[in-house]
Amino acid sequence: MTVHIKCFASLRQQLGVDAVRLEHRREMTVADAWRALSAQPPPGNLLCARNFEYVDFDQTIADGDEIAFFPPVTGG
Amino acid sequence: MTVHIKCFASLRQQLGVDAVRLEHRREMTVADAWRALSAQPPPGNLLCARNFEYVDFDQTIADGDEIAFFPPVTGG
Amino acid sequence: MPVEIRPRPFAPWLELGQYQDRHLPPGAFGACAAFVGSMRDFNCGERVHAMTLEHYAGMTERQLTRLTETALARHRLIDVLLLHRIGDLRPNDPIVLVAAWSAHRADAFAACREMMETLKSRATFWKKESTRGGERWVESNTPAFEDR
Amino acid sequence: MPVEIRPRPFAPWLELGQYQDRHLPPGAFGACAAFVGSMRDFNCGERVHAMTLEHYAGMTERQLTRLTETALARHRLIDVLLLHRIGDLRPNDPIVLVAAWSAHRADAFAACREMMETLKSRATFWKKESTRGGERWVESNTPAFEDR
Repeated sequence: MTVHIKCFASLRQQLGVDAVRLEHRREMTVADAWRALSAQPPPGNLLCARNFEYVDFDQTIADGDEIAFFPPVTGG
Repeated sequence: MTVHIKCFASLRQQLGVDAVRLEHRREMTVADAWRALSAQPPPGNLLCARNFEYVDFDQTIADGDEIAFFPPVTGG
Repeated sequence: MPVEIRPRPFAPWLELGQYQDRHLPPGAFGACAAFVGSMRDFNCGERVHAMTLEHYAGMTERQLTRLTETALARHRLIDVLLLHRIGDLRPNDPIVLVAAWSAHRADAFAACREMMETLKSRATFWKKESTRGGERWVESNTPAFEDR
Repeated sequence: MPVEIRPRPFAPWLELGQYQDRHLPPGAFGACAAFVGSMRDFNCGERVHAMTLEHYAGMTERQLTRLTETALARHRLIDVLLLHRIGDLRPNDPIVLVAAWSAHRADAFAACREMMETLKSRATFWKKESTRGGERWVESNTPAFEDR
């Protein structure tokens, strides 16, 4: 299955990853997606979204999903 | 002593009094000023001010004071 | 901290923008909370086609100035602005503008809200509405937290 | 209930007034509460001379639309307006405008405040500041009720 991963803000700069396409054979969770992206454990304040909605790390990913990782938001 | 009395809004229209000058021989309170103005007991929601500050009915009036009576305020 | 009583119609958002551009130090404020009260064409179950705002000249100015001073003392504000209409109004006419500027939003929000509540409960204005059935004095303002 | 993400500077009070004149039913609203957040030239003890606002296109729009829908569902509102800047900003540039119109003030005040708090905690924007020492990402927003 194919998963689209995006990173934003400081995380994007730290990882040097803007957007990446991940091919995976088996079912995977958001946490698995993070591990595919970085060898480091996720920062304590890391947020993630699946298809533009906030989700927890144990969420299962489906084929074609867009998964995003980002630090706390600072708009407004 | 001389006391200047003013009435506002519905009270002004009910009493038919806009501004009136009261001459009084002895010390008087705000309640006395009301009695000089009307034979009726003061309405339960009546407010009064002495020299542009909210006061209670038992406040003593001094020579030259401006006393105002009015209903609840409805600005804003 | 200008406080003004206006006998003529005014454009509150325009004046707010102009005041900010002219008088606020650029870059110093991160937050502005503002409130505008306008005349509705309906109140207490009846169509209202005109309104007169009476006030106690001399006392009103003191109350308004004091409530802005209290806001400036209680919160970390950079500036406040307060305009209030008197005289003859038509539906949709602005009645009051209250604005507060601060570095962070909590102060501006709290100050704007508190100024409006104090104004509603203390400032010596009275509304007389014209309806089909004639003129009537508005008896009381809606309470702060249950005014539906 | 327009929600817009703006890549260019805008004049929030002017737009607010124009939107109200053009889209709000005259005489229907008695209250409008509004908030404007602007870029400060000072943050975390340092002079800030420029800022870049990044966002997650696609997710931001959903979050903003949802928070206005929630406000409209939770309060008796006539309309809301939400504009948010992205891109390169200079000190004093407006960042966000949130406004809520209602018959009575309690609804407008509560909705405006709630929309701002939800926006601050959920909407996918990130600030990067330029200071003398270089660029830095803002780590977190000030909390709602203790942001001094």
